[in-house]
Formats: sequence, C-alpha cells, structure tokens
Amino acid sequence: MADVELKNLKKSFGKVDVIHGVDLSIKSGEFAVFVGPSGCGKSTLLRLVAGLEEATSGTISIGDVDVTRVEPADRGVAMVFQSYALYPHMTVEENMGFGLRMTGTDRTVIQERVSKAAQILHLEQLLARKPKQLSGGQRQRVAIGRAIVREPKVFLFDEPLSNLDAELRVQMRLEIARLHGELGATMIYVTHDQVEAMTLADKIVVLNAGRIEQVGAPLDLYNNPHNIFVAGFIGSPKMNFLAGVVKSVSGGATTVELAERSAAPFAVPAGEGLKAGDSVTVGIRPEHFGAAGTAGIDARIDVIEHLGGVSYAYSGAGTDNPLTIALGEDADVAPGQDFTARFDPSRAFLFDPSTGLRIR
Amino acid sequence: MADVELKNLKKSFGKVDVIHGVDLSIKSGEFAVFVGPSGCGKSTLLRLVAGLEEATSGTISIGDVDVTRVEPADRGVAMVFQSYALYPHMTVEENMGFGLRMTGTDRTVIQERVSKAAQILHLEQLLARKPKQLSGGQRQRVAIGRAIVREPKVFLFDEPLSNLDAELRVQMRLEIARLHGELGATMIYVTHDQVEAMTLADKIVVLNAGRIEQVGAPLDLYNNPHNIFVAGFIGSPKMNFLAGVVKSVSGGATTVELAERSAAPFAVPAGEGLKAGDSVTVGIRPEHFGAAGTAGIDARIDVIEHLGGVSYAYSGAGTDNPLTIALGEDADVAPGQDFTARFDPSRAFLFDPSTGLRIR
Amino acid sequence: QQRTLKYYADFDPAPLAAFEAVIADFEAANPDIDVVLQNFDHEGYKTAIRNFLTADAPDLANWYAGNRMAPFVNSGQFQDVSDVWEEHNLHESLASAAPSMTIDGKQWGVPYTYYQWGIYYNKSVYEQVGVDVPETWDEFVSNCEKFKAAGIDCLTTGTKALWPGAGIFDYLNLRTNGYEFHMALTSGEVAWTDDRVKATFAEWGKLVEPGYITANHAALDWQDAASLLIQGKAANYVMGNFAVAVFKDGGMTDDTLGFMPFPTINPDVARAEEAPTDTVHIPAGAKNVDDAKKFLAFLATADVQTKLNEALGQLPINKDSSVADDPFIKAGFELLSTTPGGIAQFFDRDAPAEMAKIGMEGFQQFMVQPGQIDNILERLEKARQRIYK
Amino acid sequence: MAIADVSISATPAPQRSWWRRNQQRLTPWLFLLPGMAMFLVYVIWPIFESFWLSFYDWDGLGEKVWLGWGNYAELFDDDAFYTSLWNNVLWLVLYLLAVPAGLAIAIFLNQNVFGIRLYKSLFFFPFVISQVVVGLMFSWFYAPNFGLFYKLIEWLTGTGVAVLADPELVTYGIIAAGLWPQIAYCMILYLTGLNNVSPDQVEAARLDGARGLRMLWYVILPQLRPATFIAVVVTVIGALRSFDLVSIMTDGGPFGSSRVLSFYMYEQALSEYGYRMGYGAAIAVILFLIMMIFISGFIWKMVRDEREGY
Amino acid sequence: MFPRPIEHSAPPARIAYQVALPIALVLWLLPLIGVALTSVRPSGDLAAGNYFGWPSAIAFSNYAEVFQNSPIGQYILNSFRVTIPTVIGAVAISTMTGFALGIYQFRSNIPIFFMFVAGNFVPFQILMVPVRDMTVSMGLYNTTTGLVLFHIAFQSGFCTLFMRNFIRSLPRELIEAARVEGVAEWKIFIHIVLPLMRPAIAALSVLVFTFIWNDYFWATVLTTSATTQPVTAGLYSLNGQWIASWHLVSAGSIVAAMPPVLMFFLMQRHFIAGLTLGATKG
Ligand SMILES: Nc1ncnc2c1ncn2[C@@H]1O[C@H](COP(=O)(O)OP(=O)(O)OP(=O)(O)O)[C@@H](O)[C@H]1O
Ligand SMILES: Nc1ncnc2c1ncn2[C@@H]1O[C@H](COP(=O)(O)OP(=O)(O)OP(=O)(O)O)[C@@H](O)[C@H]1O
Ligand SMILES: [Mg+2]
Ligand SMILES: [Mg+2]
Repeated sequence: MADVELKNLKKSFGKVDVIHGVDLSIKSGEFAVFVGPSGCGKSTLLRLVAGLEEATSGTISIGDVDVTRVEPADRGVAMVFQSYALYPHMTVEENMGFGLRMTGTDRTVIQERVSKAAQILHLEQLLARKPKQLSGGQRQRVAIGRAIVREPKVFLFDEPLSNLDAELRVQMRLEIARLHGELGATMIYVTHDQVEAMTLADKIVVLNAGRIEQVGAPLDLYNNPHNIFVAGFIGSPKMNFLAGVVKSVSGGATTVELAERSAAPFAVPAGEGLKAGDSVTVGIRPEHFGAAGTAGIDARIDVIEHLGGVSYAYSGAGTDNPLTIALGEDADVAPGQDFTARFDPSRAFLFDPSTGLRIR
Repeated sequence: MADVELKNLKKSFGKVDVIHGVDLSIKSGEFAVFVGPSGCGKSTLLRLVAGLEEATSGTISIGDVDVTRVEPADRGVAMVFQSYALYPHMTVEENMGFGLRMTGTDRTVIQERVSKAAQILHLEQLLARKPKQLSGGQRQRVAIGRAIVREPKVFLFDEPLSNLDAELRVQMRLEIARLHGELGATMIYVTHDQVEAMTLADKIVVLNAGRIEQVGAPLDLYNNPHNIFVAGFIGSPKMNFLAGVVKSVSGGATTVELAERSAAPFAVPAGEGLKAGDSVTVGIRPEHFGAAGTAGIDARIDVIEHLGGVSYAYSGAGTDNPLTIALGEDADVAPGQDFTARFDPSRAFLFDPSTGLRIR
Repeated sequence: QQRTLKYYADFDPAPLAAFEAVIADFEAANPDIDVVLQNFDHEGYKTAIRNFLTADAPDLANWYAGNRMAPFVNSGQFQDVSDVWEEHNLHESLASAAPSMTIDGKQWGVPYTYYQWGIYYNKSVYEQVGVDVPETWDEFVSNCEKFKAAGIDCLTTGTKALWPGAGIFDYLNLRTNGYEFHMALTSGEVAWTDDRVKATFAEWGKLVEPGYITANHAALDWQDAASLLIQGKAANYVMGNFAVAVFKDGGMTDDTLGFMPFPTINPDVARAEEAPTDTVHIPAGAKNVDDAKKFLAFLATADVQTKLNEALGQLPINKDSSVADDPFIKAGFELLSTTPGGIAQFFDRDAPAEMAKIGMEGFQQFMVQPGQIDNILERLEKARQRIYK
Repeated sequence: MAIADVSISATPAPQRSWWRRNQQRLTPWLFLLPGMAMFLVYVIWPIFESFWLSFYDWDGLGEKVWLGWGNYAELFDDDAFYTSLWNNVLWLVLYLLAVPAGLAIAIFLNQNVFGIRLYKSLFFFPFVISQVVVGLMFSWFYAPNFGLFYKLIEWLTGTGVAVLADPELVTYGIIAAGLWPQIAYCMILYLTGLNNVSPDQVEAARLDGARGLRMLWYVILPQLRPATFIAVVVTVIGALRSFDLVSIMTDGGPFGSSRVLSFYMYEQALSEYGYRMGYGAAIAVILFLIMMIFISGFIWKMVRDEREGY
Repeated sequence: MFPRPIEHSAPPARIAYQVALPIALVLWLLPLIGVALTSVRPSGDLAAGNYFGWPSAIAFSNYAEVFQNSPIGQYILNSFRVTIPTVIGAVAISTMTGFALGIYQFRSNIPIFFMFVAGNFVPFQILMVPVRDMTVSMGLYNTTTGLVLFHIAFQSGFCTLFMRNFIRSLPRELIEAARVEGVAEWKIFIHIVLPLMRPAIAALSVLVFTFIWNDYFWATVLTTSATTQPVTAGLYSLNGQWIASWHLVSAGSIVAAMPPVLMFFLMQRHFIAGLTLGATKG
C-alpha cells in the first residue's frame, strides 16, 4: 500500500499531446477510479503509473519514492488488463507464479502465495487448467490472482470487466470491492462504465481530453458536479440539459424560463453572478422528476420504455436532445400523450452555456 | 406482414440438438423478441425462420404458406445481421439496391424504393458513401434500409445493436421502435439485452437451452413469470431467490419462513398445492424492497452501491447468492450495518425449488 | 515452295559461326530449303537430345559416333542413312570413320569432323623451369617434380563436367595396356578390378599422390583449367584440339603453346590415339527426311569438310579434303594418320552412357581421393555387371 | 403503410425450378470442376503412376519391362542412393537452422527506426531471387582461386578452400547457399509473427519482470508458435525438394558427393547418362514416403485446427 | 512489441543500432553485391585478376553484350510467356475452388481441401516422369503451353489453400445476406466474393509470379530449346557457354532476377501479406 502522487504529468505521442499536465494524489489504501469518454487518456494515465509508457514530463511517485524513470517491474505495481493478458501456454498456476519466478523467488514461497491467492479468488480447482479452458469470469479472476500474488503496493486495473457479460460484471464488481476491503491495497481502476465507477470508487477522477475535470467521491460528483461535462457524464440516464433564460435573481435563487420547452418559470437556488436576461443551461436528472415536484415542463411523450422496476418516458425521441423522464411505477402516461413532467427545481442545476461551468 | 408459425420445430447440428421442438406463433404486425442466455438457440431459431439453416424437423409457415423447404429468398423475409453484413465495396445506395438488382427488378423501381427507405431512415445524405465511411449507427441504419427496400413480410434482426455503444444503442432502439410503428411489419428480434427486450417487444419469447420457457408481453413476464428461470432472467438487478419453508397455508395465502435468513414469517398470496413443511423458493425483486413494506428481512449489509438515482445494498456480497436491495434515496444504511429490509410480501413470488415452477 | 529443315545442334560460339557459313552455302545451293538452326548449350544438349528425339524431333541433330550413338540406334531414334552412304560413295571418302558410324552393318549418320587429343603445354613455363619436353612417362613425372617445386601445376584439368578426367584415363590406359584392352574394357568385357586396370591407375597415382594435378579441379570447368595454363600456373593439359581456340583467345600463340603426344609408358604397347568424331544424324521422327539427306550428303563433301574444319580448327573426315595450315592441326593429322595402335573415340563414346557416367565419377574421385581406389574399382565393377548384362 | 401494401403483390411468386432448388448443392461442384480436373490429372494421378512405374525397367524410349521390387532391391544396394539419402538428412537438419536464424534477424529488424522498411525488404531480397541465380552467386562466391569466400579463407588461414570441389564440404556449401534465401523467408514469417504478438502479454510480462532472453523464451516464442510451425514446414519441404542449387552449383559432384534424392532421381531418369525411368520413379517414391511423414503431420494439425476453428 | 523499441533506449544503443543495420545488411547481401559489382566489371579486369579491386571502369556494356550475344532476351520473353498465363490461370481457378471450399459445407469438402493441400506439399520429383510423358503424348513437350498447363495445375494446390483460407476469413454474413436477398450463387461469387477478394488476388498473383518465374526444375524437364526455355533454365545453359566469363554470368543473373525483384518492390505489401496469409493460416 502506498500513496500515488502525480505531479504535472504530461505525455505526448509524437506531436500529439495526450495528457496535458495532470496533478493527482491518491492516498494509501484508496480506491481511485478514472472515468471519461473514450480516448480521453484514462489508459494512458494508468500506463504511465505502471511504467509501460514513459512520461514526457512531470513526476510519478509511489510511496514517496520517485519512480518516474523506474522499470515497471520495480515499481511495486501490478496490473490487470482488459484483455486479461494471460499467457495462453501456461496453466493458471504458472500464470500466477510467473512474475515471482522471474524475480527468482523461492519455489515454495511461490507455491504458497499462489495457493493463497487461489483461495481468495476461489480458483483452487482450476490451477491446472490453461486459460483457454476457463470462462470469462474465471480468466478475469486469474488475472487478478496474478496481480495479488506479486503483493504489489498498488493495483492497477484497465477496464477489467468490459469483456464480461452483464451478470458476471455485477458479480466481479462485488468481488473486486470485497478484495479491496480485504487487501486494503491502493487501487487505481479505469472504466468507462459509470456503474462501476459509482459503486467501486472511494474517489472518482473524471478525465476529459487529457485533463482532469473533477475529482471526488461518487455521490459528491453526482450531487455536486463542477461543470456540464461531469454532470452529463455521471448519472444514468444522462442528465437533461435545457436551454433557459434568467428572468430574475433574488436571494440566492434564480428564476429561469425555459427557451425551447414550455414551462412556467421556476426558481433554482443558485445564481452567483447571474443577471436577468443571461442564458443558462438548466440540468435536471431524469430521476428527479416526480409527481411531488413543484415545477413542471409540458412535454408530448413519444415513447415509453418499461423496464420493470422503472419506466422512462421520452419526449422528442427522434431529436438530438430528447427529454428523458423517469416515471414512478404508478405514473400513468401513454405515448403520444401530452404530459406535465413535474420536478423539484431545488434539485436542478444551472450551468454557464459558454464555459460549461456550474453556477452555484 | 404475415403471421409466422413454428410447429414442433427441431434443429440439430450433427449430433447436437440445439432446438428441441419449438411451437410459436407470431401474429401479423407483431414485434416479437427472442431473449435468453448465450447459446440458448436464439440465433439458430431466427436463422431457421430466415431459411439460412434447414430445419431438422417441424414446420415453419409464413403468412399461411409452409416455407420449411423454401429458399431464403423466396420466404419474403429480410434479415439484419449483428455485424450489419454490408457489402464493403458498394455504396450505401448499391447496398440497399443490390438484392433487387440481382433479382431483376426494374431500375426505376429500385431507385424509388431505395430513396424511400433512405428517407425513412434519414440516409439521404449518405447514399454515395461506402460503409467504411459511416459511423456504427449509420451502418446499422443502412442494414435496416437494405431490409426495408425488399418490402418483406417479416423482418428478422439478430442482435442488431450489440456492436453500438451505450448511447447510440438507446438512440437506435428508439428508432427501431418508431420504424415498427411506421411500417407495421412483423418483426422478430434477437437480443440478449434485457432493456431492449423490455422496451421493444410486443411479445417476448424467453428461450433456454433450445426450449421456450415463456412467451408474453414484457410487463407480463416481469409481473407474472411462470418459473424461476424467467423470473431471474427478466428484471435488473436480478430477483432475489431465498430458500423458505411453508409454515401454513390458508385462504389462498401461504405463510413462509425463510431458511437461511432471519425474518419473521410472512404471508404470500399464493400457495396452490402447498402444505406446511414444504420447501419453497421465495422470489423478491430488489426494487420491491421499501420502507413501507410489511415484512422484513434482517441482513448485514456488506456493500452499498450508490448509482446516483438509486442505491443498492448487498448482503452476502461474496457468496453465490447475495441479497440485493434497492434503497430509496432517503435510506440511511452504511456497509457493515445490520438492517431490516422491509418489503411487501404480496409482491413476492413462490417457486417450487425442485421444478422451478411458479406456485400461484 | 519453301521447305524447312529443323536442325538442333550444340556448337560453341566458334564452330557455330563456321556452321552458319556452311548452312548459308547449303541454302544458296538449295534455294527452296530453309535451314533453321537451333543451338543448345553444349552440356545441356546431352540431356535435351533424349527429350527432343522422342517428343519434338528435328530433321537433323548433332551427336557423336561410336557407342555413344548406340542407344539411339538401338531404340530406333536415329534413321538408317546407309542409302546416303551408298549413293554418294561415302564408304570410300569417309572410310576412316566408317567403322564408328556402323552398327548392324548400317550407317546411322554422317561424320564431319574429328580431332586429336594429346598434351598441350605452355612453352614459356617449360623454359622458365628449364625442363625438356618429355618423351616417356618417367620423364614426364620427373618434370612434374620440378614444376611442383616452382609452384606450378604439372598437369591441369577441370573435371566439373567430368569428361576431361576421362581423357587422362583413356591415354593412361592406352599407353599402359593398349588399344585392344581399352576397347575391351569400355565394352564391358574386362573386369574393372583387373590388375591391368589397377596398373593404369598406379601410373596415374604417380601424378595424383604427390599433388602434381591442379587441386580443386572438381570445381573447375575445362575452360577454367585452360586459363591456368594460359596464365602459366600450369604446365600441361590433356585435351582435345578444340581447346586451341581457347588457348589462343587467352593470348597464347604458336610460340608459347606446345603440343605433344601423350608420352610412352609401356614401350611394348603400340601407340594408340584418341580422336572423337562428331556427327550429324536424322532422327526417326524427322519430318523432312529427303532434304535432311541432302544436307548430310552436302556435309560429306570434301569441299565442305575442308572449309568447315578450317574454321573449326579440326580435322576433316573426307580423305579428299585438305588440312588447314595450322601447326596443331598438322600435328594432329600427322599423329592420327601414323597411329599404329588404333584410334579410340573417347571414354564416354566408347562406353555406354551409364557406365561412362559412373566411370568418370570414379576417375574424378580418384584424382581427389587416390586412397579410395579399391572402392572405386569395386563400384565400377558392380556397375559393369549390371549395365552390360 | 403504403410500403407494406406493395410488398405482398411485389414479391414474386416462388419459382421452384429444379436448378433453384438444387443450386446450393450443385454450385460448389461446378466451381470445383476445372481446378479438380487439372489437379487430378497433373498431380494426383501422376503420383500413382510413379508408384506403378517404379516396378518397371523403362528407358523412356522402348518397352517397359516388369521388374517387381527389382528397382528397390537395387536401390538399397546403391551407394549413390545412400549418399543422397545422407545428404538429404544433412539438408533437413541444417536447413532447419534457417528457422532460428530467421528469428534472430527478425528480432534484430523488428524496430521502428527510420528506413527500417527498406532494410526489411532488402533483407528479404534473397528469397525473391531465383535459386538458379542464388546458385550462380554462390558458385562465384566459392569459386576457387578468386571467389570471395575462397579469398576470405585464404586470408584467414593461408590456404583457400574450394568448397565445391571438396567432397566433404560441398554439401555444406550448397546448404549454406540454400539457407540464404530460406533464412529470409523465415525472417518474414517471424516479422509478421512478431507483429501479431499480443502487446498486452508483453506488457504483462514486463510488469512481471521478464526481460530479454527470458521474455523471448517464456512469452514471445510461445506466441510465435504458428509462425514457427509454418517456418518449419516450408523449410522441411524446401530441404526435401532441394534440386535447383545442386544442379546449378555442382551437378551432384564432385563424383556424386553432393547428390540429394531429388537430384539423383532426375539424374537417373532424365539426365544425359540416365534414362532409367523406373529406377528414378523408385527414388521418387522413397522421397515421397519420407515427405509423407511430414505431410501427414501437417494435415493432422490442420484437421485439428479446422475442428476447433469452425 | 518485442524487442523493446530501440528509441526508448539510451542514445549510444540507438546509434549502435543505426550503425549495425547497414553493416549487417552489407554482410547479408555480400554475394549479391559481389555479383552486382562483377556484372559491371570490364572483362579486362577479370582477366587481369582484378576481381575485388576498384573496377577500372564501369562496364554497362556487359549487359549490352549479354543481350546481343545470347538469347537472353528470348529467354526472358519465354519466362513471361510462361509466367503470365500461369498467374492468370492459377488465380482464376483457385478463386473458384477457394470459393467452393470456403463457402459451402458439403461432406467431401474437407477431404477435397486436404487433397489440394497435400498435393501442394508433394515432392514434385515424383510427378516428373509421368508429367513429362503426358506432356509428350499431348504434343506439348517443349512448348510454353505444356509448361503453363502443368504449372497451373500444380499451383492450384497452394492457391486453393490460400484462397480458401482467405474466403473463410470473409464474414459469412455477407454471403447469407445476399442469399436472403435472393441472389443466385454464381452472382454472389461475381458481385460479392470477387470484389472482396481483390487484395488476395493481388497478393497471390505476385506470389505465383515469383514462384513461376523462378521455377527451374520444370523448365528443365519440360522444355529444351531456346525458343521455349524460360530464363532460369536459359541461364543455366548460358552458364555453360560463359565459363570463366563471370562478368557475363553476373550480368545475366542480374537481368534474370530483375522482374521478380521489381515485382516485389512494386507490390511489396501484397507480397508479404500473401506470403504470411497463405502460410500462417495453413
Ligand atoms: N501508442 C500510442 N501512439 C499514439 N497515440 C496514442 C497511443 N496510445 C494512445 N494514443 C492516443 O492517446 C489518446 C488517449 O488514449 P487512451 O488509450 O489513453 O484512451 P482511453 O481513455 O483509455 O480510451 P478508451 O476508453 O477507448 O480505452 C487517444 O487519442 C489515443 O489515440
Ligand atoms: N453451425 C453450427 N454447428 C454446430 N453447432 C452450432 C452451430 N451454430 C450454433 N451451434 C450451437 O448451437 C447452440 C445455439 O447457438 P446460437 O448461435 O443459436 O445461440 P444464441 O442464443 O444466438 O447465442 P448468442 O447469444 O451467444 O448469440 C450453441 O450451443 C452453438 O454452439
Ligand atoms: Mg483505454
Ligand atoms: Mg446469437
């Protein structure tokens, strides 16, 4: 277990800057998750920590040791790859023991550690199999086992679950959470799956185009996004963004009128630096609609999707920016119907449409 | 548009029986979705309808004509493949018109139909492009366009959205729903994605190991599953299954005591043929837990996952059969805490543990 | 109407020119005949002829006299041309070659040239080392010692194509055991393990064992060895007269190039020589036989042979032809016309092809590994028993 | 809904002509016809004919004479046959050096520096050149007295070695010439193989602390197995088929010491002094049987892959 | 990537590598370079024993001599007359067999496929005598046609392996989609499969071109005269004529090697793709 500190870390591939100076500190034992859209540099950042890519500038320290120029094997990190990267010609046991064998660890020690890891991951029965003979979830476990065996200070995961099917994903997610609890090691985890990020992280790092947008605990990001990017990225279905105009500002609350949808003006408890006539973007989460809301948007419902537990109504389904409304089980709307979607304006967010920053 | 009727349809590959006698009738204009775990025979069944596989026995009729031994081209079906199967060397227009051209349709007719389909799918701007120059969603649209152009009686889709990313998947899902509304054609759709099944289907066909487990409307399956398989398969997160013992049966309600979890006995409004002392499996959907429930299960919460809008609490996260509880936003539990999960026993299900059948 | 004569041949560049001239003359004399000459690489031709005789026969084909033509005669691939011999009285004019053209009492082709073999030597080298041209084998061998001391190969050869080695053997055997024995050996009547054969090899060994023969000869073509003689790196070369052109091309002149008959080994044996005869035949599959015969007759005439051999630098067969005014040709004519013992064709023409191949390999091996002589002779004997059965 | 209405009337009534019903079954045969016919006539049938011929004595001109096992009996008592066989074994074993050598060069060249593509192509060059030309080049290289190799040895040891004149060395000399293009071939196979090595596994191994040779042995080579397999197959086949170089460089000499079976077979059957078709066929049959061992192995592996793969 | 990219190493290693590359290349191509240099050496140099020194002049005249005094032009023409029809024939035939074996599943599919594969690996010496006899009896001996026919037949083994594997790698859905659309099987071949095979056809053509151009054995067995012999066999004949004229042999060799080398450089990508595709998939 160790702190991981990134200081002004930059990385370019040739002329393309991919990481634009990242400062980040992950505390010992913390579970940090990198999220962000595809290509934003999550993997690159993780690989920088692993030492698989060389930093263009900046420093990386692990447990107070500057490892920026240290070989990957000597950084005390272990990595679990999206593809698992198991050695196909070795048995599970050999796969897990390989790293130790390479560092000349004693045979008995290897055996001991491998069997311990196998026990933790319920792999005892599979030790003699080759990766080909394993299911996806089992392979994933072996990949994790291989990391555990090395007893690293820091675990690195690059989308470890994205090749699994939905059900297994849930199971393995719980397993990783349990493992983190058990080992107490520092873990850095890359994913583009929101649910994984929300459920696993102590700390989510939202990346966008090689920059950190926001760092924080999951619910912190959900409830208190700094900008439109984070607000839109965290939460599923996505937050609805509606163009609005400020009617008046008073007493820390802003009265907003929607520009493209018909709704009575409503007051949002935020408004730093706003004045009447300013454009704003109003953000409302689909799940914050509900019969009890004090404000309402009039919308014609095109499609309703019933997912069993929850249903979503869409208005403007064909357009680029449909309005998504979560319906309670009791809601009684039908497609094609006009409907007033009620919501609690105090839970709405305001953003500056030009900078994308949150207006508090 | 045509009815599709399968009668005692069987298919074996060599010695392996894959479809074990399926009877199914899909009405004209209906949207039927095949779901089921991987390898259960969904694709095979669809390909049997298309004529790409020959039935080992049984009959297939489309629009009252027995087509069991008819060439695929003569069945009046069109198929959209998971991989889109666009001809990479032809433009969008050529792709869509190819089938008609090869079967000697008049040039002007082709043009007319292609442009009409392009209009329906908003592909007018892309007609001159090659598939390589299209995004995933656009390719998918072209694949659908190719099917539309042939004006088939039945559309067949094999996991058409599984290669798209989450956001696009939602969009295309809405598009297919719209299309079905517009064309009114019979559609058969294979997916392993629950959400797609729930949202698109008029009728869901749940397959398991080459057999039909249940056929019904989406909410019907959700609310009224015939057996444990369907109950577990439909709904996300999965239904909790708890072992229980019947304490007494009276007045159409069964009082059950849980075997492995501590809970006060509760009465479930079902119990055909049960008697005291029988083992049953109790099914409770995670989303049916709630503070208002009249029964309660005592559980130690291991993990809580906050997804923003909803949170799930898990008890026994490491085990094979954890208890999943959806928490309202207001619920105030912490991991490691003991907690009484309240639920409404009237929404619980009972199953026969040996046959898996629902006890009503 | 124009008729064509397809003619397959294997001339080196100089003879090719000579033959083209002859063909031009023939065409001039027979304006209605068009001779199409297809020339092959000399070595490749020996393989090709087997193929084209059966498959794609021309009207005329070059080949060799003696036993070398026997397989084709026996398998009916060459036509009997006795009528040409009769008609043009070739029995008289070509008398010297008649026996080697005759099988079963019939003639199977027309010879146009022959040439002597012997030892060609570099006069400057002899002067440089200060030895005399030897008369006897012993003198030759003792000369070799001196050449060796001077860093010069006493006898050079290039056996990559195998046959140059056979020339040495033929002469050694002719000088040791005589013509009759040599012919008996090549026609399979004597065992290779015979002591007389061993005696021949013993003489040969006198050159091989002390290393008087060019090393690496197995990797050299005969022309490569000729260069060694030209450059003065070698003194003597057992060769046919056709090599003179190469020596002269390489810059040797009548003053520096010498020719001597192969020295005497056993004085009791009558001197025999080696003079292969080159011939032209009509394949069985020829399409234009009449014109082909015309050509053969033309080729047999004294004038043509004179002209041809002048250009070839070889000896005409026709007794009425005149011999060119060239010291080597004259020497050869002298040598052959005075031979008391007999004239052999050449090892690979006197012995059947298969035997020739195995034999020549044996000679080559002997010159590399003289210690293997017993094995070699046993192998040859085994082959003899199989081939001549 | 207009579209759907048209559809029913527009769909042509199913025409079930005989051809239409059977076209899926018949099409492959029609497509196979020309290829199979030619292959059967020119490849499969001649194999059997050779077997049959090997029981005859035939000079290609006259009558065939039945010998039974005669040719084989003679073959097994023929020194030249054993020389050829032994040389074939040498070829087989030494030719396989092309595989590791190709790997070494491939590893050496598997970099991404400026101009590396050109280097790779130039290294591959020998394979594109005809064996005839290669043979001539090496003849020149080995030529006694002035060849580059001869000179080199002379410069090193004082006396040059005429490789092609030395019965002990000649086969090695020819094999070396043969290795030259073969190494290039293996190199290309390995370069593509290296291209397909999973970078994830390499990285995982780097994290595991494997480096250099150990990385090569434990992680890279196992992944290169398909390339290795095919390299071995083509090399073995190349070794057994070797004919061109022997023919060009030495014609089997000196005194037959560089013969291999394929050359001996040709020599016996078609060359200047040969024309023993039956005997040649017998040699070819032996060669074929040796090759059959490898072909069977190859086919066996393919069948296995085919089963797994499709 | 293995080995470690050199650009991640210290500068000395990088420089060492950059220096080692050309040295290794020169060593590797030494025989070739030697021959290339010899081919432009005046014959005087060779006679004077100047085999390795600086040539006294650059004698491109050697090439002129080769063309003027030998039928090498004819040989090269023959090579083209053999190679081009063979490439066309073998590729055409194997596209069809590959299609049949790659797309359709019928019981004898695998046995037929293995017949082609096994035939491809046969030591072709075993075919020599019968094929020669057959060619003779068809009257095609010593004709380019005879050689072409045999080459097409024999190459169709390898080519079928290659094409079949390539077609296998095409998505099956493309064919199925067309079938559902009612496209006749032969139209599927023409309109779907052929266009998609273009890269394979290119690769295979280059490959077969090289194989056939470089063939020596069959040229020796089936042709005899300068009017039909391809350049490989011709070169062997010329070698018999040009004994000790290494400058001519070298020039001739270079000339003979040129077409496949040019082909390789022009179509390099296809060539290597073909080589590895045909091979590694087998
Ligand atoms: N080796 C490389 N050479 C050049 N560019 C690269 C390299 N690796 C990554 N990139 C670029 O760097 C950017 C960030 O890539 P990275 O793999 O880190 O994205 P990511 O966030 O992991 O995306 P994903 O979610 O798709 O995995 C991308 O634009 C990518 O194209
Ligand atoms: N051509 C075939 N030959 C042999 N077995 C086959 C073939 N096609 C499918 N199968 C087998 O039939 C079973 C059903 O396959 P199918 O493709 O219909 O499943 P599926 O439900 O579509 O699964 P998935 O969700 O993974 O697509 C599987 O066990 C599969 O292995
Ligand atoms: Mg990534
Ligand atoms: Mg499927």
